[in-house]
Amino acid sequence: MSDAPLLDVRGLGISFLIGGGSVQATQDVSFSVQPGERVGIVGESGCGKTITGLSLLGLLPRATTRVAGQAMFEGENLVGLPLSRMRHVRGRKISMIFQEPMSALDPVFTIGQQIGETILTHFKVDKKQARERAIEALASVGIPSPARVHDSYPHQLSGGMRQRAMIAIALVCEPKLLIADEPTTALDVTIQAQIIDLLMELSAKQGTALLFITHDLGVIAETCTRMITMYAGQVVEDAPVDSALVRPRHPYTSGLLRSLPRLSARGAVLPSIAGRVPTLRDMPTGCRFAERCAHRQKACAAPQVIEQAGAHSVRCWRQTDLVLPGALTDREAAA
Amino acid sequence: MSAPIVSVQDLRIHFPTQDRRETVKAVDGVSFDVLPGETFGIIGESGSGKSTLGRAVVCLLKPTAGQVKLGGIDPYSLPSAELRRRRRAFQIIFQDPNAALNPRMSVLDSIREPLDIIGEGSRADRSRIAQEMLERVGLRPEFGLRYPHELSGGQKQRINIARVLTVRPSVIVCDEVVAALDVSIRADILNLFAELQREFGLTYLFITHDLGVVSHVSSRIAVMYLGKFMELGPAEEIAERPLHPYTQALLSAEPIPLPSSMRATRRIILQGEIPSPTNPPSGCRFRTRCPFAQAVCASEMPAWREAAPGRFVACHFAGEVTGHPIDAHKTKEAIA
Amino acid sequence: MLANAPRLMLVGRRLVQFVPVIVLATFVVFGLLKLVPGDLAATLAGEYATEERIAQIRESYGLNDPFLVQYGRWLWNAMQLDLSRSFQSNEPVLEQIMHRFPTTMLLVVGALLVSLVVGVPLGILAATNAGSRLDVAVTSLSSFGVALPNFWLAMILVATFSLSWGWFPATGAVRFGTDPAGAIWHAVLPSIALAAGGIAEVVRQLRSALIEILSSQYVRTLYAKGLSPSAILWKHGLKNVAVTLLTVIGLLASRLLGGAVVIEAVFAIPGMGSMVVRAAIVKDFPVVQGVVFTMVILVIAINLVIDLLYTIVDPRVALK
Amino acid sequence: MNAPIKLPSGRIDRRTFLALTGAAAMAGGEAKAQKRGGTLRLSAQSNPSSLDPQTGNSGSDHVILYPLYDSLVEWDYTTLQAKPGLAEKWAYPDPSTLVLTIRDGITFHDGTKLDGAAVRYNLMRAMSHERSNIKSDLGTVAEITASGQTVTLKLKQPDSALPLILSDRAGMMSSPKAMEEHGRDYDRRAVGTGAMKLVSWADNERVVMVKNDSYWKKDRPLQDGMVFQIIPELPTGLRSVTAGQNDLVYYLVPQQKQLIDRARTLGSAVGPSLLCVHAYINYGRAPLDNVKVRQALNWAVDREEFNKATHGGIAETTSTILPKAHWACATEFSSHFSYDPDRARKLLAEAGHPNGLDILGVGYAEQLQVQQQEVLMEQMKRAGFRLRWERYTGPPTPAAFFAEKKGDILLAPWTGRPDPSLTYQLVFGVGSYFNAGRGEGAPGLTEALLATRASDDLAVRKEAFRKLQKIVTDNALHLPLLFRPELTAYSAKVKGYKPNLLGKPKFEDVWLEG
Amino acid sequence: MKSLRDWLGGNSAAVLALFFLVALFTLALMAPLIAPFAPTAQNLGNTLAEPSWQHWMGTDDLGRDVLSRLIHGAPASLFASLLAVGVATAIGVPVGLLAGFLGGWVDDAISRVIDTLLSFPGIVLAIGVTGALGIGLTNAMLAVGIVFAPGLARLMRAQTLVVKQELYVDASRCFGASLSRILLKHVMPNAVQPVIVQVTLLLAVALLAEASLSFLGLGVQPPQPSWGGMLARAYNYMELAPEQMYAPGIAILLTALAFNTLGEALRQALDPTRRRR
Repeated sequence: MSDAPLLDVRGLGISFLIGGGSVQATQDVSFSVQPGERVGIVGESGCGKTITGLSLLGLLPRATTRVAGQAMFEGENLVGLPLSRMRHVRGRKISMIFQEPMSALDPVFTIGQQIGETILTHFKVDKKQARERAIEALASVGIPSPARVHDSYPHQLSGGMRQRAMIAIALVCEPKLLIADEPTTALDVTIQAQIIDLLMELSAKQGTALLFITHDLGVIAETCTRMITMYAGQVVEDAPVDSALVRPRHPYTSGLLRSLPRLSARGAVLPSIAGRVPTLRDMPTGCRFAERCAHRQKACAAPQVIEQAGAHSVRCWRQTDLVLPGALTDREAAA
Repeated sequence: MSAPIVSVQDLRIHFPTQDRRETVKAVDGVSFDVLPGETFGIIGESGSGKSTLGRAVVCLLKPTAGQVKLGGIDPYSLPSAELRRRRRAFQIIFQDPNAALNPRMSVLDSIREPLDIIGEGSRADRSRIAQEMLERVGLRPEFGLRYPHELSGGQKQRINIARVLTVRPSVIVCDEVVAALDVSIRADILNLFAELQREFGLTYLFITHDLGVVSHVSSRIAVMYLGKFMELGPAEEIAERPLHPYTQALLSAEPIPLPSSMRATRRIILQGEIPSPTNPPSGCRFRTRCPFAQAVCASEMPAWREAAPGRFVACHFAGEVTGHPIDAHKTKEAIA
Repeated sequence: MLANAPRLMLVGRRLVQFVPVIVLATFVVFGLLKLVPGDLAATLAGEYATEERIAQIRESYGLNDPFLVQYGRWLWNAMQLDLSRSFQSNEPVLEQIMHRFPTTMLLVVGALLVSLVVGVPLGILAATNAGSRLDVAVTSLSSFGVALPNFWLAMILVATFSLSWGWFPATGAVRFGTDPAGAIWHAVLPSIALAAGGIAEVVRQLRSALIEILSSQYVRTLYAKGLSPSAILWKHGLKNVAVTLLTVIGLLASRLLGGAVVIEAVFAIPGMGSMVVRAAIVKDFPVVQGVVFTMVILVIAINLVIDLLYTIVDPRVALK
Repeated sequence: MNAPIKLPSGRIDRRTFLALTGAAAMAGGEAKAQKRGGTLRLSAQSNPSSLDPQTGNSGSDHVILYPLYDSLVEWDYTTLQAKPGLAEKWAYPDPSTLVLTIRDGITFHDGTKLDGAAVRYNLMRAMSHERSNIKSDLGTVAEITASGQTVTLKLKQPDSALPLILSDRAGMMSSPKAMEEHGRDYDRRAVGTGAMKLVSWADNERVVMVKNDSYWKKDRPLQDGMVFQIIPELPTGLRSVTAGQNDLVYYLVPQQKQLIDRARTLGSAVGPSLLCVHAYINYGRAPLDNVKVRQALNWAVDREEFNKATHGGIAETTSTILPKAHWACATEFSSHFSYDPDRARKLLAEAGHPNGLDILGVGYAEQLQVQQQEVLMEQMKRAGFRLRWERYTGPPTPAAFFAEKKGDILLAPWTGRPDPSLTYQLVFGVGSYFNAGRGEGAPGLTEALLATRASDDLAVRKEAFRKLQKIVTDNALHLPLLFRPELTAYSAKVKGYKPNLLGKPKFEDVWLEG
Repeated sequence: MKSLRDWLGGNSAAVLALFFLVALFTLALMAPLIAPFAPTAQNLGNTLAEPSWQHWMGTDDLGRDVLSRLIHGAPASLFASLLAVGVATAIGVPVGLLAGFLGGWVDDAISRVIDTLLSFPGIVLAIGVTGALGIGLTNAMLAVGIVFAPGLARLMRAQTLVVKQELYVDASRCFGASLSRILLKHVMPNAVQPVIVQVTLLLAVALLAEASLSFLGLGVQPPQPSWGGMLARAYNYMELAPEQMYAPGIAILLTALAFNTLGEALRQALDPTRRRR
């Protein structure tokens, strides 16, 4: 691991203009990704993980979005980067794949055309070379007959094949960072395993860093080395995966892990997190999780800052005094 | 052992594709019994026909062949008024809690609907029962006046549960009931299901693609693939000692949030995709992706046999294969 | 590209499908005209009518036969492309239609072109500047266009451009075959009057389709790949919106054909529209039937062409 | 010379008319000195019903038929008295025999010769062909013989109306060869002896003609060809002349006079015509079987106001079916009815309708017709008539009234016939199609009708018509309103146009300048 | 006011349109009280007069007050639109509902008829029907209604097909609900929304159709005033009094615009995806 991070996000805050006012969707999001590192962002729906990913490539609608803070990538601040510069980053330096591969591909162009145009946008090659590289890319993502798929339209492919094609598009220019936003959520579990496998293999081979956005803790555990937990627009915990799984420091991370059925005896009552995520319009000023937290104390009414302790950065003032259970059953933990 | 409350015999449900040129064999020869009070889990990937099966059990789909007996009676042998009366004991809750509620009806109206259909008692009585059910599923009374779009997914699913409970069903088919919910809500709803089962003596047919969920709630589990059952048995045994290669693959593909040190070192990664149910493979349906497939698997359909007491499986080599592929090069070994 | 086997199959299947449509359509119209109270024979006899003459006309036109016999006879002849003769003028209907067809088509095609040439750029402009003042202006204008009675616009155009300024002819039409320039010159005002609604329709549909496309997930992917906004609009946006555009063209073709009826009346254009109105009024069955037959075939043909174009523009439209 | 004719006052009397047409005739005389040629483009209001004079059924066809066909007898533009046409002379050797002498050396457009046999063929066909619409015109003819250029008609009874009947459709001669050859298609072929030969006819679009180089009349035709453009809407028709797309438009409505005058490039001619705007009355049934009600109807209408509102005040109002200029007009009845709502009310009350009477009118849905209907409604309201209208478009309108017997009155113009006896016969005759009740409107009517055809002495006939008109007026058998003046507008280059009393324009003297 | 605007999606134009229509309906209902003259009162001494203090919009060819005729024309035009759309709804909605819900050969047959009726220009059909039933406003609008019906039926069918797949319909069937209950309680209310929007938009189309037919002389029969009829008359006096065609034309334009604006606003207001936020 090199010391200079590939991506260094500091104090990223995204707000949306709605009607006359604006709402803060994420606040003070900071994290970094080292070259080749695989980082997972986990959280429930509405916690701001997807828009964080989109904001890095400037893909949020410009007219209705305001982004504060900075995101340094190879010496450039991605926040507020002029479109002309951003275009050279997109697809070339940083790529992105999305949850629903069907709607993420243009239905009226062949897979080959869609890979080809990425190549033609970023490299000075002729069409024939582009075609060759596109077929090569399709082969590299494990598509059985790449030449045929090259001339196929998205709707002619199965979900798994489409996601492979998406990955081929994303990786054809060998970017430094791949942002994968729930890339396997729409897939069956056996296909998901294939795709995860593929992503791991390719990122290792190309040295591409991976920013993996998902709600599935299992997927994070299998793919990532570091796990960032987001809650209500904030990063609440940032820690190495193994450590976070065994001994999470934030009550929310712990709650998420404990609510998984596999940890409880069959038919036993599942531990759950009571209440709901606060809405963006009435966000508590103090700890945003306090209302649902079993370990709540008076001091939680004060705004929480993220603090580093060892490998963990946690947004909870009790991080050191709480001992929270992780993703292990009692038996596993004992072993 | 008491008589099965739901008995499915060689059930087949076929329907034409959208262009009416081919036939989708969604369910193609499935037999099982559900006993009163148990939770019978069915697990399968998309296209396995598990939802179709669930709908057939509550008479939303008519069998193409075979039979579904509810409480020992074939509902389609009944006159339609009698069928409508009888089917009330067999209810279904769907994956999408939002789509299952009429957006134009208030929550209380929705919950009361089954009672309105039955038409017993005064309107006030029915409203009272509905109100009780609302509270029983953990929602405050004022929710009754709201409309579905004002509620969260978890709340909507509670309302669906409350609505079903008003008719005092004996069997509830739970079709992916927590798949659309966030992790933290999911636990709440699963807990509620468990509570209600104890309280009302319900029988569940629990359909899901999520192994974690199904093995947590079920007493018995059936594994479905391309319209057929691959394996059936007590939940622990299926989870611990799967007999069928597909079950094994499914179990190993499930991403588990364990630190790398504790993860099983080998994963079976199935090759290829799920074939189309319009044109399923000959012989064993799973053979195209099975790491252990032999010539016989293509030519002969494996029998649905009882490999051990209470454990059924459809594989020529069930028990002989235990997660160690015969044909090693077909399997990818991944180190996590 | 067009002439491959699956496409031919599609054409064949469509043609078979449309036989009942034609039969049904002409049957409905025939039945409708038959329901008409009033004595067709008396109408046909005109100013020199006598009771005897009326009875004789009834006999000679086969008006005493049962309804189904009359319709069957018409259909049998129509299948052999004999649309029989006008009751009024005794001219073969097919000839009459062939004669008037180009005039109406010039009008409809002209209006379609005007709709597209004006509507498409405005629609793109509005969609790419959605929410801006320009967009508001364009959409408001198109709202007016939809609400504008086309015959009123025609009257204003005539009053202004022909009667006051004398730029264009006030009435009539010239056959394209005999004098193309004159034909177009005559068709300018009626086409514009007819196109007002069409422009508005194109703008509205194109705008909303393009906005939807530009906010779709795959466009987000295109941005993520580093494509320039202009490449996204002109390459992906337009190819995707072509589907909508085709649908609109199909819709417009049929609507303009209908609108031509009124516009032809305002400009005294001897086209199919004025012909069918006249024939419907005097119950000249063969002519009404013939025009309906032609219009149905025309609409079907347009739809068929559009369906074929769909298969080129949108690969999702399966060719089986 | 050809500047728009300014009219001294509201209506045209006989003298003014003579003066006007005289002037026009002079202009026609000058034509010989002028350069000829040019194609005359006309706006015609309706598609011809047929170009076969015998099978056609619309009074508006004549304008288009005249250039194609010559008739055996022609008429004088101003008085409508018969004068030689294809027949250079005729005579009644006895009251029941008519002998025609056909001009020699005339050929049809197809080159065949016009002789007695051809005339006989035509007349026989008119009398017997199944699709002939003019059988009743020749109803008095018993037998026809021809030899050389002489044709002899034996009559069932004396019929002095025949010569003028032979100036109408019945006298228009078609080539027997062409009629044989084309059969039913002759409707669209037209092979006559006229100044123009038919080139093409596109239904409801245009009729194109080219000049007949071997025409028998001296110095005719003056035009190289004629094109009738069919434009049903008169305002549009006029606009087409204003905008220069056509040269001439006829059958205009008088309101358009102001427009023509305003457009300084246009010339116009206006003359009285036989076209009588009137309402037919179904006196075969209640309530209009009561003569008092019919009279009340006639007193209830303010014809002058009607004229002003709907005809620009330039029409000749009337109480009879013939205009004053006509030789057979009994002028003493021309102003018999005037506007007197009180009298009308009184008559109505006497007829047993003291609280007024509901009347259903049948009328055309065309705008200008509707305008007339609206004016009548308002006027009659004041006299106690509650008039409602049921409207139809085009030919179904008269059919609804005459064939289907809808309504009590029909507001529709009568286009007139060359011989006045035909007019009376058709409009009031027992069993006539235009007599919706089909019965005898008043005692003695049939007899009086016969008397008008008994002699070929004009003075005798005139007296017979006076008696007939008295019966019609006394019994108020229709509701005459006015004679629509024939209004024709033309561009500055059109010269030599003059109107005629029949009101169906002829263009033989018209030429184009420049 | 504010809530009305909110309900219409904050669309001020729609509020304006609604007020315009309310005013127009009021005007139509109270025409005899408001109009300064009787609409049929002729004054042949003062025809085609220019606007004056007495006649704000001048007089027509028979000296009738144009303003009064315009006001009295409103009921005819509005009634015509409502009648046509009412007929279309009465035919189209049940037919579409049945076709969509029953499916099978019923659907096939109905859909084929709908396709047929949609495949030829509506106004030709309307003219044919008017020819058949006889000239007059009611008949003309019945004709227009019949012409609109297949479009609505197709929309309703499509909607029904969507709604009948909805899970709450399945749920209701599980509770033993009868067919009629499912249709009335679930399918209708949920399928009908786009139909309501379409109906509003159709009101504008019907208004234009009425004007066209009256212009062709097939619609409202004089002396009853109608906007289309006034335009038809004005057409005859285009050279003499071109201003005659402005008032009725603008009246048609604004009314159609108001219906459209309202329809578009309803479409947005009723859009469930917007609601859910």
